[in-house]
Amino acid sequence: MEIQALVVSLLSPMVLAFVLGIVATAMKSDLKFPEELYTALTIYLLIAIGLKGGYKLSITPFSEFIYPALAALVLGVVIPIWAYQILLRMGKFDIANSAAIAAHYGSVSAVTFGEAIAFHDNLKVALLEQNPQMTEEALKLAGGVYEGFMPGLLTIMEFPAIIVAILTARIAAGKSSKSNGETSLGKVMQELLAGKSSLLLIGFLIIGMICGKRGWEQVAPFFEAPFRGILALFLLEAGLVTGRRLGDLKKVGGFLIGFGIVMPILHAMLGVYLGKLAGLSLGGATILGVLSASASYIAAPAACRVALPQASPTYYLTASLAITFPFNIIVGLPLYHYFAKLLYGT
Amino acid sequence: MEIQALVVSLLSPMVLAFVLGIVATAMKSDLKFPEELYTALTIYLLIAIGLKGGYKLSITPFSEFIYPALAALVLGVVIPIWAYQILLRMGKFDIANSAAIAAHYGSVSAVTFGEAIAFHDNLKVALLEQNPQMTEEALKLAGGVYEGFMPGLLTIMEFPAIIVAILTARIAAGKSSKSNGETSLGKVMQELLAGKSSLLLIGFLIIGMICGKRGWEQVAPFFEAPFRGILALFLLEAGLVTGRRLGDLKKVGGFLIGFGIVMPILHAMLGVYLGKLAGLSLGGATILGVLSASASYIAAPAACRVALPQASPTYYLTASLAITFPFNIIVGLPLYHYFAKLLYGT
Amino acid sequence: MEIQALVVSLLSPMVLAFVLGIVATAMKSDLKFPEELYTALTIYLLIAIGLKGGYKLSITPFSEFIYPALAALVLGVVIPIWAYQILLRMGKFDIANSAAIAAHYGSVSAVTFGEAIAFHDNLKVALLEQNPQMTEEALKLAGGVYEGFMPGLLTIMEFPAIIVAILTARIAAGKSSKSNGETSLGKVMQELLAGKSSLLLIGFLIIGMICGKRGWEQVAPFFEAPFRGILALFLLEAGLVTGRRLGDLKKVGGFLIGFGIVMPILHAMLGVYLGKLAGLSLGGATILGVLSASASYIAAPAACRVALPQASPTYYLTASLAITFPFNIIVGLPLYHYFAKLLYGT
Amino acid sequence: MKTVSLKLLTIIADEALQRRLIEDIKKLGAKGYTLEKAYGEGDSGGRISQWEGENIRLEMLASAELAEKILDKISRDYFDRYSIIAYLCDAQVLRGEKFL
Amino acid sequence: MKTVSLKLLTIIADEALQRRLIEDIKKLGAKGYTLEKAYGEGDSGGRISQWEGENIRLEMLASAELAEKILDKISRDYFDRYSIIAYLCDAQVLRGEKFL
Amino acid sequence: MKTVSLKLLTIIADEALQRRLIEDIKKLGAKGYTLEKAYGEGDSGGRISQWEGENIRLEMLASAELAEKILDKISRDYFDRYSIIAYLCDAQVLRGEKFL
Ligand SMILES: Nc1ncnc2c1ncn2[C@@H]1O[C@H](COP(=O)(O)O)[C@@H](O)[C@H]1O
Ligand SMILES: Nc1ncnc2c1ncn2[C@@H]1O[C@H](COP(=O)(O)O)[C@@H](O)[C@H]1O
Ligand SMILES: Nc1ncnc2c1ncn2[C@@H]1O[C@H](COP(=O)(O)O)[C@@H](O)[C@H]1O
Ligand code: NA
Ligand code: NA
Ligand code: NA
Repeated sequence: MEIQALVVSLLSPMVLAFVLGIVATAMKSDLKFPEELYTALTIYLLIAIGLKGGYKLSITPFSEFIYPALAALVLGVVIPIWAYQILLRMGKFDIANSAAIAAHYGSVSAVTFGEAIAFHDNLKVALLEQNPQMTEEALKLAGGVYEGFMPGLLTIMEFPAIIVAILTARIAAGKSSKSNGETSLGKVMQELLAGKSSLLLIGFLIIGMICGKRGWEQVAPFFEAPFRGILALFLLEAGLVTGRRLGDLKKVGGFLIGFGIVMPILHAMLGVYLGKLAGLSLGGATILGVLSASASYIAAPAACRVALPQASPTYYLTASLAITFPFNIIVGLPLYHYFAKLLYGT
Repeated sequence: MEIQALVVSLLSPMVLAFVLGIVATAMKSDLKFPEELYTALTIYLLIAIGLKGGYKLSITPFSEFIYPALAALVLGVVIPIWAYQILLRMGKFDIANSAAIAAHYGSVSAVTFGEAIAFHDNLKVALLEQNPQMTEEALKLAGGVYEGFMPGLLTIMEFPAIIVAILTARIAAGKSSKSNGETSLGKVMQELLAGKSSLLLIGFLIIGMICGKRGWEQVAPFFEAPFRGILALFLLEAGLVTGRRLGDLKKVGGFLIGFGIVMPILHAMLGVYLGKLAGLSLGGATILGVLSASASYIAAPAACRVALPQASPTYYLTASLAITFPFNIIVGLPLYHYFAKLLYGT
Repeated sequence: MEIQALVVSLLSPMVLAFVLGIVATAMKSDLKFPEELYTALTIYLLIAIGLKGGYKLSITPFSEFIYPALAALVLGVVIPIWAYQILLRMGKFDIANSAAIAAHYGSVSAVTFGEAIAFHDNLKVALLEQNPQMTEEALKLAGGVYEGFMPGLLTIMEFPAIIVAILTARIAAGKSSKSNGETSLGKVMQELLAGKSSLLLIGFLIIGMICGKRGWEQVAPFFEAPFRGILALFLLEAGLVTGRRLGDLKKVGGFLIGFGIVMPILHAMLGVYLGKLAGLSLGGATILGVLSASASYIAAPAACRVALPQASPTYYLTASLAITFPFNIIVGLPLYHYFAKLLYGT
Repeated sequence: MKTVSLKLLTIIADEALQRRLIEDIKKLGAKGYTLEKAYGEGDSGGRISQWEGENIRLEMLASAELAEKILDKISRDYFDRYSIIAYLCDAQVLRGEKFL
Repeated sequence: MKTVSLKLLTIIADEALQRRLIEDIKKLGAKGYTLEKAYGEGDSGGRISQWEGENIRLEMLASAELAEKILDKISRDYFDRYSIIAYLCDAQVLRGEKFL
Repeated sequence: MKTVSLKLLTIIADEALQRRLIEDIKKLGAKGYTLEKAYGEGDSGGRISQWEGENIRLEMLASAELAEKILDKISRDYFDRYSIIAYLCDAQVLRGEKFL
C-alpha cells in the first residue's frame, strides 16, 4: 500500500515534468519559459485553488472549519519562530538571513499544495481501480478523500509566518521601526495582504463563497478540468529554475541542505498531528502536513526582497526551491501519507 | 424576478473578479497582468465570439438577420453623431475630444458583450432551476434565450461609429483631408478594417460561416467551454486598469461622469426598442441594447491614438473604462433586461 | 472521395486561420502575437504531441513500432543528403545555404504534423457521418485511422537530418572541426538534443510512456480537448509570419520556389511508400509522407543560426515557411492522402 | 580596438507609430535599427499598459548627418501632433564603417 | 536641428522598488520617465527570472540639477539597503525645453 | 554627488549567443551586466520575431580597460561569423568603485 502511494506520486506527469525541467538545465537546453507565461500560470493556479476552495467552504458548516483553521494558524506562527532560532543558533546565519529563511518555511507553497491535491485525487482513482466496491468510508480511512475547504487553510497559513519572521528580525536587531529608509511594519503587513498571492487566494476564496455552486459551475471548465495539465506546465518551469539553483547548493552549505530536508519532515508530522486533533480526515491531515512542510516561493521571496533586502536570495531561494520543494513532491507526499496512516492506525 | 436578474448579474464570478481588480488597485497590490497575457486574452475572446457567431449565422436564414443588421447599422451611425453634439455643446469639449469620446460610445465593447451573453445563459439556468418544465417559448418570453447571430451585430457596430466620429471632427475643423502630416480618411478606414479587433471579429465570423457545424465542433472545446473562465480572468485585469483610472475621475469632471451613465441608459433603450422593431426576441433585443450602451476600449482607443492624437486618453479612456464599463456590467445588464421586459410586456 | 478529403482539409478552421493571418499581413493589420504567446503555444503543442504519443507507444508492441521507426530514420538521413546535392548543383546555392535548407527539409514540422492528425480525425468524422455503420476495418482502408505512435516517428525524424546537413557542410568546406571560433560537432549535437523541441518531444514521449493511461487521463483535459483550438491560434500566428515572408519570395528566386513545392511532393511519395513497406496503415503511411514532406521551422532554424550562421534566413525561412508549409497544409494533405489511396489500391 | 565616432539616436514614441517611423528612417537611408518595448509617463499622461498604448524605444547608430536628417523629419511630421521624444548621444562604435 | 544639452539618467533596480522610485522622482520634480523590463547579474546574484525578481531600467532626461537631486536621494535612501545602480550620460535633446 | 567616469558598453546580438557572450564577459572579469530583449533590422535581415530569432541588448558598466578587452574578444570570435554590433558611451556612475 505504501508502495502504491509511492508509485502514484512518482508516476505523476507533474512530478516527471519537474524532473524533465531539471534535466533540461543540466543539458544546458535553450528551453525557456517566458516570464509572462510563468506569471500567467501562477495567476491561474492561485485563482483556481481559491475559487474551488471558496465554493467548498460555502457548503461547509462553520463548526467543521474552525478547529482546522486554528490549527493552521498555530502552525503558521510556531514554525517561523523555532525555525528562526535553529537557523540563528545552530546554522550560524545572521539575523536577516535567519528571519528570511524562517519566513519561507513558515509560509506555504501553493504548487506543493496543488500537487498534494492531485496526489490524493489520484490515490482515490488507484484505490477504486483496485476495488471498485470501496465505500466512501473505506476511502476516507485509506486517505482517498480530504476536506474540500483545504484551500482555506492554505490561505490562512500564507502570511502569518512572514509577519512573525520580519517582526522577529526587527526586534532582534533592536531597531525602532522608524529607522532611516526602513519600511514600517504596518506598511509591510499592508504590502503582504495586497501581495499577489494573498490577494488572489483571499479574493477568489471570497468570490467562490459568494457565488456558490452556480458560479463555480460557470467557470469550472476553465479552472478545474485543465488544472493538472497546467500544473504540469508550471512544474516543468519550476524544474528549470530548480536546475539553475542546484548549482548554488555548494554555496549554501551542508547545514541548510539538512535543514531543508529534516525540517519539512518534522513540520509535516506536527501538521498531521494537529490535523488529527482538529478532527480532519486522514487525507485532510496529510494535506495540512504537506502545507506545514512546504516552503513558500511566491509570497515570501517577494516580501523578503522588500522588507529584508539584506538577506541573500541565494540562501532562501535555494533552500526552498532546490531542496525542500523537490523533496516534498517526490519523497514527502508518500512519506507524510504513510506517517498519517500510522497515526490514524489504518 | 427583477431581483433574480440582479442576483444573477451580481453573483457572477466575472463581475466579482472585476470588483476584485479594483480592490487590488485600491490596496496598491503588486498584482499585475503581463501585457502579453492581456493581448492573448483579447485575441482569444474576439476569436471565440467571432467563430461561434459565424457558425450560428451559417444556420440562420438571411431574412431573419437582415433587419437586426440594419438596426445595428443605424445605431452605429446615429449614436456618435448625437453624442458628439452633446459633448461639444453641453460638455464644452473641443472638437478632437468630443469626436474621440463619441467614437468610443458609438462603437462597442466585446467584453461587455461577452458578459451580456454570460448573463443570459445564466439567467436561463436560473429560470430552469426554478421551473424545470419551462418551455422554449416561455424561456424566450422571460429573456432566457437570444439569437445566436448576435456576434454579427457586434461586428457591424464596431467601426461605423469610429469613422463617423473622425469624419465629423475633420469637417468641423474645416480641414481638407490633405493637411500636413494628417492621415487621409481612406487610410484611417483601411487601418480600422485591418485593426486587430475588426480583423479578428470579421475574419472569424467568416471562418465560422464557412466551416459550419463540423468546424465549430473541432475547436469548441477550446473556444466555448473555457470562455467564461477566461472572461473572468480578463475582467480581473479590466478591474486593475479601471482601478488605476478611478484616480482620474476628478480630472474628467462631473459632466463626463454623468454622460458616462446617462448616455448608456438612453442608448440601451434605443437599442432595445429598435431590436423589438427588427423582430428580435426579448433576449436578443436586450443584447442589442447592451451593445448600444457599451463603449469601446479596444478598437476606438487604437483608432483615436492614430487619427485624433490631440484628443486626451484621460477623457475617453476614463469615461469608457472607469464609468460606463462597470456601470453596464453591474447595474446596466439587469436594468436593460428589466426595461426590455417592460417593453415586451412580459 | 478525393473531393471529400479536399473539403475536409480546406474547411478546417485551422487552415482558414492560417489564411486569415496572411490576409491580415496583406492588409497591414496591427494584429500581432506577442512573442511570449508564440513560445507558449509552441511549448503546448510539443508537449501535447509528445505526451499522447508516449502514452500510445506504451500500449504498442515493440514489433509494430520498429519498422516504421527504421523507415523514419532512413528518411531523416536520406532526404538532407539528396536535397543538399540538388541545392548545391542545380540551385547554385553556396555550401552553407545548401546545407541549411537541406537541414530544414530533412527535419520535420510539428505543426504540419498536428494539422495532419486533425485532418485524419476529421476525415474519420466525415466518413462516419456519411456511413455510420462503417467498420473499423473499412475506416482503416479509407484512411480514417492511423497508428497512435506517430509522434514517435516525428521525434525520430527531427534531428538526424540537421546533423547530417551540418556534417555535410563541414566536410564540403574541408574544415577541420577545430577551426577558430567554430562550434565543434559534438557541441552542435548536444545543443540539438537539448534544443527546445527535441527536449520537449523526447522528454514528454518518455513521460507519456512511463505514466501510461492513468497519467495521460490526468492531463488530457488540458492537452487533448483544446488541442485543435490552440492549433488554430498557432496557425493564425504562422499566417502572420508567412505573410511577412511572402514579400521575400522574389528575393529567393524561382528555383527555390519550385524546390519548395516539388521536393515535398517527392518526399511525401517516398514517405508513403516506405510507410507501406514498414506495415503502416493507409492513414499512418500518409502521415509519414506528410512528415517527410514537411520542413522544420523550430528546431532547424535554431540550429542553423548557431552552427551555420553564414546561411541566410531569407532563404531557409522563406522556403520552409512561405512556400512548403502552406503548400503542405492546404494542397499537400489531400494530395498525399490521394496518393496513398492509389498506392494502397483502395 | 579601432572604433568610429557615431551618433546614437534614440526615439521614444507611441507604439502605434512604429510602422510609420521605421518606414521614414529607412527612406532617409538608415540601414538598421534596434527596437524595444517601453512604458512611460510624460505630458500626455501614462503609457503604462496596452489599454493606454505602449511606447517603443527605437535606437539607431548613424552618422551625424543622417541623425540630423532623421531628427529634422521627426520634428516636422510628428512633433505638433504626436507626443514623441528624441535625443542624441555620442558613441564609439566597433565595425563602425558598416553604419556609414 | 536645435537641441538642448541635458543629462540622461539611468537607474537599474529591483522591480519591487518600481512604485517607490517613481513616486520619489516625481516628488523631486521629474515630469516624465521611460521604463523597461530588464534582467541582470551583479554582486547580489542573478535577477534573471521572476523567481529571483526582475530588474527595471528607468531612464530620464533631466537638467543636470534635477539629475543631481535624484542621484542624491537615491544614494541616501536606497544604496545601503538595496542593490541598485545609477549613471549619467550626456544627451542632445530635441524639443529639450519641455524637460526643463 | 561623487561619481566615477566609466564606459557603458552595449552589445546587440542574436539571442542564440546569449549564454556564450555572458560566459565570455565573465571570464574577462565583468562582475555584472544588464540584459534586455530587443528586436531589430540590419544587414542580415530582420530579427523581429522568434521565427527569425530575436536580439538581446547587453549593457555593461566597465573600466575603459575591461571594455577594451571585451571588444577585442568579440571582434576576434564573433565578427566574422555572426552579425553582432557593439559600441561604447561615456557614463558618470554613482557608487562607481564597485565596477572597478
Ligand atoms: N523626461 C523624460 N525622460 C524620459 N522619457 C520621457 C520623459 N518625458 C517623456 N518621456 C517619454 O516619452 C513619452 C511621451 O512623452 P510625453 O509626450 O511627454 O507624454 C512618455 O510616455 C515617456 O516614455
Ligand atoms: N557592471 C554592471 N553593468 C551593468 N549593469 C550592472 C552591472 N552590475 C550590476 N548591474 C545591474 O544592477 C543590478 C544590481 O546589481 P548588484 O547590486 O551588483 O547585484 C544587476 O541585477 C544588474 O542588472
Ligand atoms: N544602425 C544600427 N543602429 C542600431 N542597431 C542596429 C543597426 N544596425 C544593426 N543593428 C542591430 O544589430 C542587429 C544585427 O545587425 P546586422 O548584423 O546588421 O544584421 C540588428 O538586428 C539590429 O538589432
Ligand atoms: Na510551511
Ligand atoms: Na455603443
Ligand atoms: Na521533412
